[in-house]
Amino acid sequence: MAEDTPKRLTDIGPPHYEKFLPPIIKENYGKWKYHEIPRAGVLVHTSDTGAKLYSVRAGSPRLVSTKKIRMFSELADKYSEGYLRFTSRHNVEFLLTKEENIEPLIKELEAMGHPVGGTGTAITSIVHTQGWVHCHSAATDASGIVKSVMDELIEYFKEMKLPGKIRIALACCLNMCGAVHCSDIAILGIHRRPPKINKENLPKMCEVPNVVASCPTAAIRPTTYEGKQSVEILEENCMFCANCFTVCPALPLADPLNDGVSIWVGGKVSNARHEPMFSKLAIPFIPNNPPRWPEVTSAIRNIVEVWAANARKHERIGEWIERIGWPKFFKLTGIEFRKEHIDDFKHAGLTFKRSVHLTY
Amino acid sequence: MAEDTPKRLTDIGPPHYEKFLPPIIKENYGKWKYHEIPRAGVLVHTSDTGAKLYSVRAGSPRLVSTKKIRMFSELADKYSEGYLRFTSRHNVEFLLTKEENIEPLIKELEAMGHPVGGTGTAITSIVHTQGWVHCHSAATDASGIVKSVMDELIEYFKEMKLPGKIRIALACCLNMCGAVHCSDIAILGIHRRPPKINKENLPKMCEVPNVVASCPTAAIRPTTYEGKQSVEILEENCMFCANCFTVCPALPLADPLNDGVSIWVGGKVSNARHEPMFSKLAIPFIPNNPPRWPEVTSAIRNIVEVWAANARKHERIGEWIERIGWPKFFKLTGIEFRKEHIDDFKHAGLTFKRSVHLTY
Amino acid sequence: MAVDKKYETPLLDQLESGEWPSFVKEIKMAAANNAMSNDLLGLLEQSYREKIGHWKHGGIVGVMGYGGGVIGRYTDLAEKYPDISHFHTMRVNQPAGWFYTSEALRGICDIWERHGSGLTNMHGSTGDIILLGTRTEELEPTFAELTKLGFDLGGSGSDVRTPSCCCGKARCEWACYDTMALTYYITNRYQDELHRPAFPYKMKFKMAGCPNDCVASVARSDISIIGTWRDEIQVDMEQVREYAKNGTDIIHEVVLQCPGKCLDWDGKDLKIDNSSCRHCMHCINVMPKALAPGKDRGAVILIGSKAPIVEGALLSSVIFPFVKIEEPFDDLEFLEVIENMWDLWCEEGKNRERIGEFMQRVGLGNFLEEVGLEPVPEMVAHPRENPYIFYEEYFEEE
Amino acid sequence: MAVDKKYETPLLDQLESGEWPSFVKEIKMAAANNAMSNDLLGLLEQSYREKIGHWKHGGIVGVMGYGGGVIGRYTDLAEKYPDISHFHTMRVNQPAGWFYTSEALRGICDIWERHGSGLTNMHGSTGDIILLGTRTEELEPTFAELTKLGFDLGGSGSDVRTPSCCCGKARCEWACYDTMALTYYITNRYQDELHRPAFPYKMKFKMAGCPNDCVASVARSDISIIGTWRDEIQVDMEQVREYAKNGTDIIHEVVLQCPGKCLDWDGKDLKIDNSSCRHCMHCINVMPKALAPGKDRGAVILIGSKAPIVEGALLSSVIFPFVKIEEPFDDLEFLEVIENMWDLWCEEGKNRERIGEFMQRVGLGNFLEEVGLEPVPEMVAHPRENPYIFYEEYFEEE
Ligand code: SRM
Ligand code: SRM
Ligand code: SRM
Ligand code: SRM
Ligand code: SF4
Ligand code: SF4
Ligand code: SF4
Ligand code: SF4
Ligand code: SF4
Ligand code: SF4
Ligand code: SF4
Ligand code: SF4
Repeated sequence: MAEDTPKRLTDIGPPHYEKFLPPIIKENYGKWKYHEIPRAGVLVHTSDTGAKLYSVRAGSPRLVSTKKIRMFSELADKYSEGYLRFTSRHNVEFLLTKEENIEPLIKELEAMGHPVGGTGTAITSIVHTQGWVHCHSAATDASGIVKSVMDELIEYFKEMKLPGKIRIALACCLNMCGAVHCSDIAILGIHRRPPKINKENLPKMCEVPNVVASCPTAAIRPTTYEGKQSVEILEENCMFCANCFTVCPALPLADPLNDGVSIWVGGKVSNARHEPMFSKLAIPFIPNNPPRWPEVTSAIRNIVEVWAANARKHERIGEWIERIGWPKFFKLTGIEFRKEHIDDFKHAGLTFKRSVHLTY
Repeated sequence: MAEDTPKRLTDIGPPHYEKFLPPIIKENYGKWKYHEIPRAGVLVHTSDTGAKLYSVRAGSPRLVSTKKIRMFSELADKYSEGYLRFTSRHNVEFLLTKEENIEPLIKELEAMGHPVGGTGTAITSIVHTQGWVHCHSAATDASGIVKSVMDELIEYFKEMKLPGKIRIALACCLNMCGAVHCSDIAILGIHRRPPKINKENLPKMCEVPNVVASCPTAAIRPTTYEGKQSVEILEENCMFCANCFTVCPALPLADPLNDGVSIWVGGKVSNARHEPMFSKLAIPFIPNNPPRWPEVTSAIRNIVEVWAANARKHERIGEWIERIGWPKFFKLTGIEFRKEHIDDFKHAGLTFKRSVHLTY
Repeated sequence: MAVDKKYETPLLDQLESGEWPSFVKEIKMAAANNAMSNDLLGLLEQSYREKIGHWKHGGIVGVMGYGGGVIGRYTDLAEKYPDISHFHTMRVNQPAGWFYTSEALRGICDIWERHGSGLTNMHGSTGDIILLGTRTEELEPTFAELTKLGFDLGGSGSDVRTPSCCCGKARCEWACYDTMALTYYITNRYQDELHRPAFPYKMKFKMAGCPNDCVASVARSDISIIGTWRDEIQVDMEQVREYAKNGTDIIHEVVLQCPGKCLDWDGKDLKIDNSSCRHCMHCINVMPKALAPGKDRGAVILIGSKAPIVEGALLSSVIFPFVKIEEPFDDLEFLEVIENMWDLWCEEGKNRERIGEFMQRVGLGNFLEEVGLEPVPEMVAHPRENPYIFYEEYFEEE
Repeated sequence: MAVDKKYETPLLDQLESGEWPSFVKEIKMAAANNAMSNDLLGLLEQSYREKIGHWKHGGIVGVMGYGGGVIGRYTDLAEKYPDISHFHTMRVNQPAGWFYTSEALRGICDIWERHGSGLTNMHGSTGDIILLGTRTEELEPTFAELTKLGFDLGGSGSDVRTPSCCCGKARCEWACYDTMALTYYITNRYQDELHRPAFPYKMKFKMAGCPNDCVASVARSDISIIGTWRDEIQVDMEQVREYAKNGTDIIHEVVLQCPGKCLDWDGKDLKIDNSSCRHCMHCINVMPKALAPGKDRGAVILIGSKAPIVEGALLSSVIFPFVKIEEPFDDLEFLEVIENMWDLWCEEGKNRERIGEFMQRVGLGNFLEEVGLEPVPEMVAHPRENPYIFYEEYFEEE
């Protein structure tokens, strides 16, 4: 092979993480002894060796330009010997060895529009998805709601004044790429109308048996259209999940008038105290109202604040509701309980109240 | 109508209970203030008026002859002005107004072979069913096992020395007339072989569509036999529930070699502390071994005693296991965990361990 | 009349020893004078030897005009045990709370010694007096004598089953409503439904005076009526301190075991956050002299419990979170709703589908709509976890 | 190269105000020099106006020899926004734990400014570096440059998805095994499965160092590996007292919140019944200076979590209650078992059936048998409640 046609590299896997670890981490890898959180957004990890690592966490919109990444890089060069990381919830963290760098770094970050916080009992970033920015399946936008909600809750990001951890997530359709099914508060994009059948394209684009099989409620039946295999939809059996659309582009559900979001509460992932829990339906439907979705932001503020005022220390939303009971949750938040709240899917019976453990 | 053909009475309903209440109860109806249990088998209820009612509870086999009922009646005449009752668990209770009658009554009852006890944290009678005495569906006998188990546990009936309430029940087939599905310990008769098809009689005795519909696992398919509608059974789909037999006498499952009992634990009915719970499988199978089912009695004694030694005060079996975890239950009792314990029915997935809340 | 025939029963004889009262002795007691019981003894010994039952499915037998109350039974060994070729059970509706006078009991014994096996169950697990075993031709005369004595038959088949209840106000300080009065009322209100099966399947009522549920109503009745209160637990603080002094470890036995986490004890005062009390009864159970249910009492109405066949066992679930149960019972609104449910179930229920299964099949939300009840959060343990919502409302282009 | 075209974006502009960093500003920053980002801005404003997305299902696009790593995307308004007629995403496998040097980041920026939109997600919710939007013809050159820099693509489609993990031993005192090392190892062991989709559906791995599960592995990975310990919680009693002195209400904040009810505090000593500790982390979380996981550390292996489509959401469930995770990772037995599971799933799984759904469909008991695992009680929350047991053993007449 000639020198100038480089060998095409494949299957090299990701770079080894060690290349990116600051020396203090390499030296104290596995030796951390305890941590403290002197203020929102700052973690201090102390090692068995006495070494101290200061992590400064700043909010990020996750959708970041290369320009912003370069700006973060510069800050890292200036304050943390070029080392930084991102968290599992998409915040950016600078890994400092010098305590005196904390304050100036925070100043610069805030000046850049990146508030510092999100640790401990603060509200941290909202895990979210693509929305109208990139996905064909979205029933709502992702980034716009997230921005609006975080603006609304910013004080809780910057201060640690809540009773316990609270994790918010958003997914723009039932595929739930944001894995919102186990969040303290989940925002979920939903459709409310059945797919519209693109009769011309369906036979070309989709495998009818796959389409029929994709429907969890057996709402889709095979039929023929102008001599070609097609499908028909029993509208009253459809619950708008869009799984058929995922396997067949000729079955779009998006409907500007009827798409919107639902709000879910009480999920968690950690094993702390209570086992992981799924989120449960709180508000069945709020219409899309871009650019700032004010009904969504105020609904979420309400839930956060009712919880904050009533929960015991460390009690996450789901644990709090489990203690006080769902009737009380609806009463305190003023949310209306409706037929939609009552499960009617596979394990529905298990969600009925099968005891007299009631509060009045 | 002639005088001597009495009018045929129907729909008169039960006699009014007031006719059978002792005067002390009529006077203090709804006025009881508190109760005490001075010894096993004796309840003292004190009224707002200061009146005291002494109830003496004795064990009963439930299957009683009219002769025994006459003997009880005589005792009632002698000690409780002719008033007595039976409990929801089939014990007999004498309703005394004179404290000094308690001891002589107990003596006579015990001499008659009816031990006094079963209150508070004692083990009370085993709710049970017909078995081989009267039912066509039985996979085991009822009265014989109950007698054997109660003989084995008699000390716990006569004394209140357990940590909390414990309720044992028996049903001789999956119809569960003993409602064993919510008992601390349940003994359940089971078959392990599919129905044998009585080909001659089936067309005469049974409606094929009903039979097919009766099977929860769709193991039954219509077929024809000598030109008549009949059924066939996919043996590998059958889980021996006998529901087909209930609707069709031509499908018996009883099999002396393979019938027996299973043992279930951890159910409860009361709302005290924990909501009501279903019983869960502890021992999948013990062969019938009449007349005294020694493997069953010793298995139950073992469970009772391991619970007694390890539970906290008031903790029922299900609550205790919930605290210590099922792995510990199997370890402490020495019961083997097997494939049969793993649910594979409708909501099976919900019984998988979906967290790391494990004990080691 | 003494019985001559005599069976060897070496296996059953082993069940005569031991301290627990022996059913074998009972059968033998009856068998001394009763040919049916004697043949039962022989048959049962054979079952013990062979490890298999010897009863056949019952045909439909009963008393005139009734569809329920008798369980037909025949042995498959009629030649060998001719006296139990028929061995039908009569279910006699017990008095509410199972209270008796010796006189009433003797009346029943008299009848049953003349017309049946002389064997009974006191009581069946639904609650009836079970008269165990007689011939078809004895049913009508037995019935005539029973009704003369003031007793009627109970339910069987696809009808209202004999309602039963805990002793309630008759002998318990915690009864939040009058279980026996309500049971008597309901049994009489539904005499027709009880005696003449017209439902898709059986329909059981059980009344418990408080959340301790001493009749297991939540586990085994299509309609469970369980007493409760909605104001504050009544506290006699002196008596609480008395319990503490006498050795009750209030922190570990009570506070730490309260499911609502609503108790606190500082060694002097018991604090109760009644607003999150779940009405579980535990604290009251442990200290009956000190605590009592509140004064605003009533009941929770739940429906749908049953044994596992076919869809798996169910516990009853809440449909009325709180109702007052006061005379006149004729005005009780929840009974009307229950009657609506029956209409719906009769129309749309499948054969052998209990109301709990039916409700699950049509969906609780739809079920409520059909019977005219508003959904309230007390009806669910928690709202749905899955996003599969059948939205019924939507906007249309103008 | 500066972009001339300019869109009015009155709606999006409203999202530039407020304290939270604005994604609109990010798009505008990129749009200043990038025609793709600029067209994205126009398209997005239109979506905001119309309340509907404008993306079409992606066809299959990718780099040579790989089946995953690229999400094809096209707008349905290509005439109006020609620069995003193609707008494919490249998923780049992040370094374990998301640690970077500024140098490495700049390398990625350089590449993406030349070949793509200049927009990214740091990171995607599976964990990848998301390079958001480019044309088909740019895929191969971008890939070549990325690999030269030492980066490879991540997963998409029915393959092993990019594994991710919490920062573990790098920055956390509670890591019970080396999450980053294991993630690196697994990612490399399964390069082929990651790049060449051959499964019935996607297959995600997530590694969390302790039960706090800071990567939500239990909720969103087919294979969840969660650190834990099996000996005693390490206690520094002096530090416990220190917390108490400094205001931690140990009874209410710790003892009463322990799910195993295994703690007791008398004001001086914290008693722990380690035998019923559930390893929930709560007491340790509240008092990190005083308590720590034990010394005999390892992990629980769980499988099967996923989002709701089609059968409802699942959390992962235990298949190995405890394994040691120690080098050499080549010897890790549980990975072999996972490979057996894959074989079984590939053979018998339906198209688009995740392994969690598959396991439920065939039954956990059968599944274990097929992959050669013994059933242990740690695998279930509780044994079955229904009596519908498929007994496989029975006696036969001799
Ligand atoms: C940096 C990060 C891991 C990473 O590798 O990126 C991380 C880091 C820490 N987590 Fe976490 N957690 C991180 C995501 C999570 C997640 C995942 C998620 O939210 O999607 C969870 C599960 C959330 C859930 O249950 O829904 C999580 C549940 C916890 C918990 C359990 C809290 C609880 O009460 O349920 C703790 C313990 C605590 O904080 O007391 C914890 C504790 C910690 C500690 C204190 C661990 C330590 O000693 O270093 C770290 C600082 C926490 C803080 O922010 O106060 N971390 N932590 C993640 C930061 C996300 C962010 O930017 O906000
Ligand atoms: C007589 C009877 C009602 C009747 O009308 O027949 C009755 C009577 C009382 N029950 Fe009961 N219960 C009776 C069956 C039940 C049942 C039903 C059953 O077992 O099938 C239950 C539900 C059992 C379950 O949960 O599985 C029941 C759960 C309770 C409880 C809750 C205990 C718990 O911790 O779960 C109490 C409270 C207590 O004992 O502290 C209670 C308390 C009481 C009290 C103390 C009520 C009172 O103040 O009078 C009575 C004496 C109890 C005793 O035996 O110590 N009773 N009790 C029943 C006696 C049955 C027997 O012969 O043994
Ligand atoms: C006599 C009694 C058992 C006992 O020894 O106490 C009994 C006996 C029978 N029951 Fe039962 N059930 C009896 C209480 C129950 C209970 C408990 C209760 O009512 O509290 C249950 C569980 C609760 C429930 O209703 O679900 C019960 C659930 C069943 C079932 C299953 C029903 C279901 O929906 O799953 C069947 C099967 C059927 O209905 O075909 C059944 C069927 C039967 C039959 C009629 C057998 C049959 O398939 O035809 C039994 C007649 C036995 C015989 O030869 O005498 N029996 N049966 C109980 C009635 C006595 C009484 O009237 O007081
Ligand atoms: C990019 C990303 C969202 C994001 O903004 O972060 C994403 C985007 C898409 N996901 Fe996802 N998923 C992403 C993480 C997830 C997660 C979370 C996770 O991995 O931790 C989940 C939930 C967990 C799970 O796997 O169940 C998730 C569950 C789905 C599903 C539902 C799968 C299911 O079994 O229920 C689908 C539908 C499908 O596979 O056809 C889906 C499908 C899609 C597709 C490919 C749309 C489709 O139907 O073809 C989306 C492409 C959007 C686009 O245009 O770029 N995505 N998806 C995430 C991947 C980034 C990365 O590689 O780092
Ligand atoms: S949640 Fe739905 S709409 Fe949003 S990125 Fe995932 S697949 Fe697309
Ligand atoms: S949207 Fe869901 S429920 Fe409706 S037809 Fe499509 S797959 Fe079926
Ligand atoms: S449990 Fe079964 S065998 Fe026993 S009495 Fe009831 S129906 Fe008959
Ligand atoms: S016993 Fe049960 S599972 Fe077996 S064939 Fe009969 S109805 Fe079906
Ligand atoms: S249910 Fe309640 S009211 Fe009725 S007897 Fe039991 S404890 Fe008393
Ligand atoms: S009744 Fe139960 S829930 Fe209410 S305070 Fe007492 S123990 Fe707590
Ligand atoms: S999962 Fe545990 S080990 Fe990993 S970062 Fe979170 S707290 Fe630390
Ligand atoms: S780790 Fe959790 S379960 Fe274990 S002692 Fe601490 S709080 Fe209790």
